[in-house]
Amino acid sequence: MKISEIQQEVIEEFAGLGEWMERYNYLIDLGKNLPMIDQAYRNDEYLIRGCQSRVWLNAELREGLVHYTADSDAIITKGIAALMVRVFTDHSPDEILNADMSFIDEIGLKEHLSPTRSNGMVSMINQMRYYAMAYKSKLEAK
Amino acid sequence: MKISEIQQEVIEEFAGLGEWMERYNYLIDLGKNLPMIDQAYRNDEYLIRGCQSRVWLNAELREGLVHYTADSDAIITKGIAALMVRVFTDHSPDEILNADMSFIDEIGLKEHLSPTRSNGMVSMINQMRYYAMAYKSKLEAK
Amino acid sequence: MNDFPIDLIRKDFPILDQLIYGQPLAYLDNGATTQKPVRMIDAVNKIHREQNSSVHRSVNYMSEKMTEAYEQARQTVQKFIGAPESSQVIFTSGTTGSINLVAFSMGEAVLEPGDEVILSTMEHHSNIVPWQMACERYGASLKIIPITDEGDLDMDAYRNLFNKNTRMVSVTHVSNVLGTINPVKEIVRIAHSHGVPVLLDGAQAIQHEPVDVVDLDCDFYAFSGHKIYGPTGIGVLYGKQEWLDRMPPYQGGGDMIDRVTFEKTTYNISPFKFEAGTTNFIGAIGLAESINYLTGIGMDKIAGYENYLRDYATQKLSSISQLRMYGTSVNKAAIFSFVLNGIHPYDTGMIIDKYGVAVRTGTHCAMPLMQRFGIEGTLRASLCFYNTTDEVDRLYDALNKVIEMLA
Amino acid sequence: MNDFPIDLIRKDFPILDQLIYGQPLAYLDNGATTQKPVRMIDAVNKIHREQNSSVHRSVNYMSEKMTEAYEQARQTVQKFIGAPESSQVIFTSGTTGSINLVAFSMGEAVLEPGDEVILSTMEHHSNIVPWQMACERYGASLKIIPITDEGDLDMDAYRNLFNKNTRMVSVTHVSNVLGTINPVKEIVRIAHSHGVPVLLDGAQAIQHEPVDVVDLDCDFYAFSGHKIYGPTGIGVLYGKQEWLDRMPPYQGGGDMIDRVTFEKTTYNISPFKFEAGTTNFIGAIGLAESINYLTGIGMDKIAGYENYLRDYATQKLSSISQLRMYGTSVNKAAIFSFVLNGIHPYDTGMIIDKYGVAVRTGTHCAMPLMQRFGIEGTLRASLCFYNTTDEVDRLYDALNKVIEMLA
Ligand SMILES: Cc1ncc(COP(=O)(O)O)c(C=O)c1O
Ligand SMILES: Cc1ncc(COP(=O)(O)O)c(C=O)c1O
Repeated sequence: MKISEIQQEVIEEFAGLGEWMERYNYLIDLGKNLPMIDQAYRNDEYLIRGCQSRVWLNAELREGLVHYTADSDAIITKGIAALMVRVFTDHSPDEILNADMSFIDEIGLKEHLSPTRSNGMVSMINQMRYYAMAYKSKLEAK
Repeated sequence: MKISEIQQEVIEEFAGLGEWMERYNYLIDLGKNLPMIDQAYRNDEYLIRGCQSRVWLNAELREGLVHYTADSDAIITKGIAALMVRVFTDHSPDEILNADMSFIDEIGLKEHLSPTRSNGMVSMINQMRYYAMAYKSKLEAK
Repeated sequence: MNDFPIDLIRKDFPILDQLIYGQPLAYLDNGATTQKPVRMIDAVNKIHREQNSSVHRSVNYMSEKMTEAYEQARQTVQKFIGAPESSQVIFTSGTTGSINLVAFSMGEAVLEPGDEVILSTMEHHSNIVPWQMACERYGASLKIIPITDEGDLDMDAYRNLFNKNTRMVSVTHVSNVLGTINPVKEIVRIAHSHGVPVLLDGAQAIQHEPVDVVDLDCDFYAFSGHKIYGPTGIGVLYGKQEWLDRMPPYQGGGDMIDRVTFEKTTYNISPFKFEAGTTNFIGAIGLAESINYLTGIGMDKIAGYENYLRDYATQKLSSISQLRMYGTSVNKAAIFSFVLNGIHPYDTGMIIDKYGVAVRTGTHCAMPLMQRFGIEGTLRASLCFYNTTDEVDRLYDALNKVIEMLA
Repeated sequence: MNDFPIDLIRKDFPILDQLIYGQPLAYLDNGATTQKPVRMIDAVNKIHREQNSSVHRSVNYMSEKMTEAYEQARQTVQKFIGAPESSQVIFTSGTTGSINLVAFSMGEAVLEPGDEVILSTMEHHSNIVPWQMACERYGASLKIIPITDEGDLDMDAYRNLFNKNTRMVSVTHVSNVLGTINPVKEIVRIAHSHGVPVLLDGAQAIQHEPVDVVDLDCDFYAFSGHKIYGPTGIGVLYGKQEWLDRMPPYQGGGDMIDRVTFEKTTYNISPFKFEAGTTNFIGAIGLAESINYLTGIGMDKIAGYENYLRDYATQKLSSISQLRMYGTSVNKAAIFSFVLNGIHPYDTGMIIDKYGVAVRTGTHCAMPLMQRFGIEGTLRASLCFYNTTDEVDRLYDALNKVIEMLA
């Protein structure tokens, strides 16, 4: 599936949810089911700067596609991380870099993207994009 | 004449004056007639801190009374200085230190006594009092 | 506490009457910043509309009036904290600005290689980093007063930290995390017995109880306007005259000088020596209005009501068995830091926000204190005199909802 | 200038419509501080009444909104001055705060014994004293660009001041006394040809003409909120990213850190590294509103009208034969410093005040410039876009009255 298709899927899932309580419960469930990051990456090197809750992110290149794993010590943050991983993982660097971000707004999580430092989602998405850029240049250097 | 009597005299003179223009003209005349400070005292040592116009003040003890002379490079300031000298000069330190200051308010010069640094009248009056204090303790030490 | 006119008081703070996500706001984040009484709001508005003009600098009517109001504000602060002279009240940009001023200028005046500065484990970063920077500049080092599990300073350890190299003590009056009200008078007494000056960080104290700097005998006292119901960008530093005279200026600029030549500059006297450039004079006048508002109510009455709130909230929160409280001193302000077992404070904060309960989560700019307790952060509810027992109940209910959702 | 809607504009500044000693106010002291448009006044009022909450620190709804507004204000400033990134816009307490920051942190980063800093004869004390203090700390010294009798920088002399020890140039964009608009682009070009960074003091420039920091290519640009129709207690420092990365922080406190332990503290990235403690976030948002108001009119339109006023006033004032003008550059803003022959500026100022004409007298925080001209002070009328030719006429008439009274 293309990123845009997964985004559409996510938007439809959220459309079926009621007010914030249901959304949060949904995220909490996602968080609980997120395949945790390898313990080896759960350290300061993989920690994302600027989050009040700690978020760890790793990315590997697998056959030309970027494979993300993530984790957090806060469950709602972890749920959001799970959502981002689901949308972006296992796609080409180019597709990731060109992806439209408006779905975040549409599913009512925009507040989590405000440029505050207590909230690390912006940093997490930026970090995902940095990885994609890094792997893109690596691929092109070949 | 006692200080309080001179103050009363000054108040009456000012009562006869109209709006600010007449008051300023009166001060300007006073300034012009102020017997200038001895050139020897017109230097930084006798300069009063915190005036936008420069004000020099000297005081001498003459037979138990404090004799003030003053000068300024701005004419209105010089007029006000002349007024203060007229009120306070040649009185005993005690009388100067106990003098009531409300006459300044009554003659409409209160704005010149605001605690701003562009205006040195407060500093001048304080300096006159410091001299009085100094001479008082000198007299008492005898 | 039926004699505290809480309903009337809430009317003085227009911001309190609003809905957040459809729920009435319960603003319990007063440790971060406080709300503004109409009296101060209107004063600032009036200056902007009718009175604004530069202070100290011009000869015109408006400027004279503005200067008068600014110096009047200084006297209001002077009276409020019991400072002997208004020249001892310096307007700064906030507590952080005040402490940086002292750390820099006292650093220049007294710190030498090998010297020591005493802080405590419960300090806010604003009372740590400036001293670290000063110590680094002069080759001095920090000594830290440890705290007990309840969150009290270990006073015996404090006494033992002094030696012939001790040059300064800088501690908080009230902890912004634990709520502990420190025995500051005793702290000062001990320091003075070693000839060492003391700065008290009053950021969390000045708004909660009557403060008298002469009675405390502290050498410096610092606080922020925005935490005492005043504007942002304004703060106060009180200092003993002897130190203010000895300290070199911190910032250079207009108004702090006596005479400037390119070869040599001589400085003005205090407070002007420490107020370089155009100060936040409108902020200072706003702050004075907030103080006038508080003294109108009475700081003792405010303290009394806040203690009542503190007792109510202590009892209510301690009935939640999953709640672990940090800061259980018997001398405590209405500041509550806690964690719900197994639940990240950030999750808790996000959820109770949806119930209209505004708090703060994280390290509260006190990372060394977090390390002391081995935690990453807490949730902090900080109450003040416009809060109600009803709002405490709403916090309690919201926390129970969180436990339902996440435990 | 019939196309400049001066009547409408004056309505945006409620303070202008008042009587002083029974005379309509002619506020010609804009170099000291400027008046506030309703748009900014109402924005501050609204925050105080409805929105105030701490920025960057709390997880609650109000705090998120406030932080958004604060960071939005940063972007407004960024766009206004053409800064590449918002991280290059640092909120300070004012021009004085901005310059002290650079003098301290660049001092730490680059100054060593024997180094030199270039200033000019026409600098404001706020752009002299911080450098003197830094030079003293590091054993460096000042080199001064002389000026011509007209009040222009001597550019040949400037070129000759550089040597291998030159580390910094700091000059004003527009002189607060003479009105001279300095050739700052050329100044920067020359300094850069020697590898030396340049700070421009924009306190008197930013409100008068469009400024683009990328076009100027300056390394730092500093200005004050209160001089650009904004609140007091807020200022801006723009810096090139490479310098902001190299410079150590200036003040220590909350928000400027990454991690704090008593052993070692690591710092946050710019702009936060330089914004210690709770900033004047309400002031910053107010400043952004003033900027939005100005861009709504158009800075080029404002400059055009102010140039028209400048020409009118120049012609009018030069027709007074007893008037000696200081600052007669062909590149000049609407700032007029002068002395009436044989009359002390203070007397002049006091008398015209009674006619409702508000100006400033004295040294204007530029004593070295006064020494250059061998005078004790001047009277300064500083005009801006809400002033009128009518007000210039009133100044002219009042000066003639002074001459009548005192000459
Ligand atoms: C050229 C110049 N630089 C610096 C300053 C200092 O600005 P502030 O007092 O707002 O810090 C001023 C104004 O007083 C000025 O005119
Ligand atoms: C104890 C304490 N000290 C210092 C500060 C810093 O105050 P400000 O950020 O207003 O400078 C705070 C508040 O954040 C505090 O709670």
